[in-house]
Amino acid sequence: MTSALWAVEIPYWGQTLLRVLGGVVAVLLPAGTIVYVFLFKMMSFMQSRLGPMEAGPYGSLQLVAEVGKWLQKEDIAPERADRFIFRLAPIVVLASTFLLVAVVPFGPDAWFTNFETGIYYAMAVSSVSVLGILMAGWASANKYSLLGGLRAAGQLIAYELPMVLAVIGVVIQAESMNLQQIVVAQNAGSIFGWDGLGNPYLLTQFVGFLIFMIAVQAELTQAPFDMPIAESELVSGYMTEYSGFRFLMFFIGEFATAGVFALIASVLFLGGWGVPFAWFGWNGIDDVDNWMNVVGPLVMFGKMMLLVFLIMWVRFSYPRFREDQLQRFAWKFLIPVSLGNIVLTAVAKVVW
Amino acid sequence: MTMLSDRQQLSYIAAQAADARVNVELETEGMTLNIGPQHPATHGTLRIIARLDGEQVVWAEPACGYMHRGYEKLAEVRTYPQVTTLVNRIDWLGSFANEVPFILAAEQLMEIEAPARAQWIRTLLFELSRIANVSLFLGDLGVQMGAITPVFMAFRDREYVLNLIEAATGGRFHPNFDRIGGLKDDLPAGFVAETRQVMKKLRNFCDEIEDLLFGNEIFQSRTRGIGVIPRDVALDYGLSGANLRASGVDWDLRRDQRLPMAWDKVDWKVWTHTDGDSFARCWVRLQETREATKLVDQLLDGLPSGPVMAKVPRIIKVPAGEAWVSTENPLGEMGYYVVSKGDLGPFRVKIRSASFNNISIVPWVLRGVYVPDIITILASLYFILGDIDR
Amino acid sequence: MSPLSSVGDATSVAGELPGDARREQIVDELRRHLGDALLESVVVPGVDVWIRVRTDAWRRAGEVLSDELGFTYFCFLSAVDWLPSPYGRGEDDPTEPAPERSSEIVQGVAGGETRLQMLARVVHPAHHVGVNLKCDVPDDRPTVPSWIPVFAGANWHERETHEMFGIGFAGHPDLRNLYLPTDFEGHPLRKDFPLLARMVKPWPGIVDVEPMPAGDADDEGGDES
Amino acid sequence: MAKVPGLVKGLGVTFSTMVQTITKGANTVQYPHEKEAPPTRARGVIALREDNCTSCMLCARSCPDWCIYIEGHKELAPPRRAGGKPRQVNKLDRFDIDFALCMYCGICVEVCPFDALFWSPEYEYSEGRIADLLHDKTKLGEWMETVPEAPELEAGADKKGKK
Repeated sequence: MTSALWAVEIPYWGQTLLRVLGGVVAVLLPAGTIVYVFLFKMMSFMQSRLGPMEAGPYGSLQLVAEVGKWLQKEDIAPERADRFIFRLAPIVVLASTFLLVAVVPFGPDAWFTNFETGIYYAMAVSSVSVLGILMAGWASANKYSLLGGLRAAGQLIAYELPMVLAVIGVVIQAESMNLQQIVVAQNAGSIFGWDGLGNPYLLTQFVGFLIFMIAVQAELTQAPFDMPIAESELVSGYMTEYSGFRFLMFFIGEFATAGVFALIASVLFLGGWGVPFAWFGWNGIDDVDNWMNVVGPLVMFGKMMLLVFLIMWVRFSYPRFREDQLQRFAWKFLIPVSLGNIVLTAVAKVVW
Repeated sequence: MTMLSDRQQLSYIAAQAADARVNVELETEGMTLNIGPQHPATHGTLRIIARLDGEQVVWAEPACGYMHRGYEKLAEVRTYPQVTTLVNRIDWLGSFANEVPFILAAEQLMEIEAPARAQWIRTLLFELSRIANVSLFLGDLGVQMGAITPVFMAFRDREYVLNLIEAATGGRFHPNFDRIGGLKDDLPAGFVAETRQVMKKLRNFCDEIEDLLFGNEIFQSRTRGIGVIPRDVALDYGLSGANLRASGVDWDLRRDQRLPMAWDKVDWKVWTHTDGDSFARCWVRLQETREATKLVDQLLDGLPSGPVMAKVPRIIKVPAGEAWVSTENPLGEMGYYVVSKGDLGPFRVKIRSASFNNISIVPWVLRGVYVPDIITILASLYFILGDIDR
Repeated sequence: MSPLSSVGDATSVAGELPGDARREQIVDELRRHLGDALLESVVVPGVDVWIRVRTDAWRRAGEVLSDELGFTYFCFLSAVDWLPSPYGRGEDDPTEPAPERSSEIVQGVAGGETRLQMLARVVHPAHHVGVNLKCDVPDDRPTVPSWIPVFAGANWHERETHEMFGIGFAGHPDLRNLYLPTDFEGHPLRKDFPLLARMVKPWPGIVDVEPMPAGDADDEGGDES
Repeated sequence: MAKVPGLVKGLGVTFSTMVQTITKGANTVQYPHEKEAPPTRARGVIALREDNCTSCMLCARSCPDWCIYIEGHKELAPPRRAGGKPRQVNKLDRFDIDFALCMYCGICVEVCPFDALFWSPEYEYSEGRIADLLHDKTKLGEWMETVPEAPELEAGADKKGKK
């Protein structure tokens, strides 16, 4: 947030404070709404029931009740657990989400940071959560969580590769790794001259979009890939021994990461905070006028909810892969296809 | 999604099982995992002690007895009407189906036969409790493999069947409606019309589960070729019900045994499958549920009128003798060997429950499988803990 | 054994000969294979057939049935304790002296001499005919050859019968307790093992309100026990 | 139509359920606000009509769970017809059913020769303390008015009484 916005000089420490507060809001707000809208309400509707209705009108305060419940629960650590690492694990998982959101642009001037190598940073940081999960699994001295942690390690690493390769397709087409550039490229571009809809990479990079969404599903350990939290075998995988506030951190971590990955996916494939510039006659980033800084986050929120709907829809309908099928699917199918996608994009780039 | 053909999957599993045995000799320090009595995947309190090598099971053995209530001892100190209340708590999901073989055994000893209407209503309630039992299994199959939604559909549609059983007998889970010589009461008014509606709902449920679960490629890759039980091993262990029919044995007690019930008066089909793997067992159960709804429709059409209770003395003393009657319960063959010495209660009742034999094959079938497959195979064998431990 | 009405013969099902002919044929085949080891056989036309063999021919009988005669489906294996229970139905009045009960052992179908008797059932999966097999368990040394080489499924059944009746099985790999805790003494299904649930609490039906004077009590007697 | 891959059909099923729940409402009953009436034959609680009971102890004896406790004494009751000799009648002092032990099998209701016990579909009588589940004869008497009329039977039923 540049300080010129309110025509008052904000000292540097003020800016960083605003950025931190903005970051917390940008992570927790989507996480809260996702949990309420999808986990409580949409899942219940899909299962022909109404979901929580007692707490607040239509169960809207159910999340407050849940958080309150977890906060007052005792935070138990198993007796033979490696105490320090046991406590550190949820912090690491949550930290990776906050680091990830730092790079997402929400408007022409509304961004936390504007790295030149934005997407490269995002992909690197998203693999930090693997360390957190492995620490949780190993430190809680419980056979089930050990199994869960090891499965998570194998799975997350196996699915990071296709995610990165899918992103390379977008980077080639946008000729830049800076997320702001990618958004501008999508909204300012046009499809064979007709620029009524800009050029969302969803259309041209559809294969990349699918691979990215499947990889995101695996990164979040959601249904078809929820081997690490296989509740019918490993009780709840690496989170088995956690309770109270630490479990709350894992729970928020899970849904905040879903929100942030959906934000990144909407930046990469759906044109991020921008609406097609042609509608307003803009043709570059500098003549996008100021109200876009307010509308941008709302547009981002809408696109994020759409993508999280996809993730959750798949999560509530599919059974689980066995982990050797999961690995075989990643190494033998996703990675070759994403490499093929890169070749195709490169050839198309050269031709047009 | 590269789909391995069944043959490749089978050879893959066999290779894994072979080198699992090799690892034992290497004495790598495996991990003994307790899939303990308190565990989401067991229908009740079954504990499986599995010695793992990495994710693969080298040796697994269920330890049961956590739910042992000593029914055979209790049955020796109770009168006949009291034993029916005891006995419908063995397989508590299809509980009317437990009472019928015991009552038939007692009637065989007393040489009484229930009037025609009572036989038809007994068969009707028997098939209703089969639908209630197996429809829960179809939903629960999804949860065992991670899909959350099918279970809610199962419970939603099973509720209608339970309401029907409650309207007729008074109890949802423990009807206690069967008496020696007939039934306690007749059906309430409007029962027949209501049942026809519910059967339509159940058929719709079967199609939904088939679309949501059985058609799903992930589900098929998780169940095809897993836990293959060949025909002669199934017979050796005394598997029964859908587990036997899925291994290619065309045997259904409802058709192949002469019992004073109405099965031979309506036409229906026995479903079998040749693969004998987890998918075959689940598939056969799905077809059997559909067949049960058609059976109920035919039973409703041909329901004769007349009394529901034969002429039976008030205090029942079963003459001395021994009788064995077994019927095709939702879980498999459930039979009672009743020894009577002519006084108020039975002298000895041997309860042959289906899940006891179905689960005794687990040590054989779990050799060399992966940890997630333990849950898949257990889910496909479909047992109820009360049935194992009695 | 009470004669049974013709409940079965008339209707023949799935290619089954009229009941008794098929079952007679089974008994003759068995007698041909086992010779005098087959002590007694009872055929109830169209319903069931009971066969009692000598104890040492128990495994041999299983092998004959499953290999030669095709009874490959193992139904169940258990035992019966023919001693009438000294506690009755646990409904005696603790204040009065315990009522005198006969403890004379009377075996059931197909006779037998000893108190404990093995009971097993195997079925022919194609003809759908079952055979109940019995053999006496000698009182002094209650062991019986194990059926595991014949039917692999007998493993659990024998473990359960061992812990419930105390019958040893020669050749059984691991006769651990199946249901009961490992340090449980006594064999619950024996009739002389008290059912504690009915010992701890007096029977509410004992409170003796003498029956009404003859008159409006219309059933035979309210005080049967 | 072409064989829709199972994965997509599965999504279709969950989506259509969601649409149905939103449009036609869910299958669940919001218990404290709406209540589902149990069928007339539901075995909720046992009601006792005291004057029918002659404390003949048949129900207490045939209860498998031993949860019916009866105590009575003998009394002289006025003669039915004028001038007749006074009748000896069993007066009921205590008739308790311990619903913590009872398994709702219904043998007592069925075996009672004087039709003193009835089933009522009432089910909301849970207690804080388990000891309060021991209903005495006044409480059992209160349940009497919740006992519904016997439902008329299905068409083919045999009308002229069962036995």
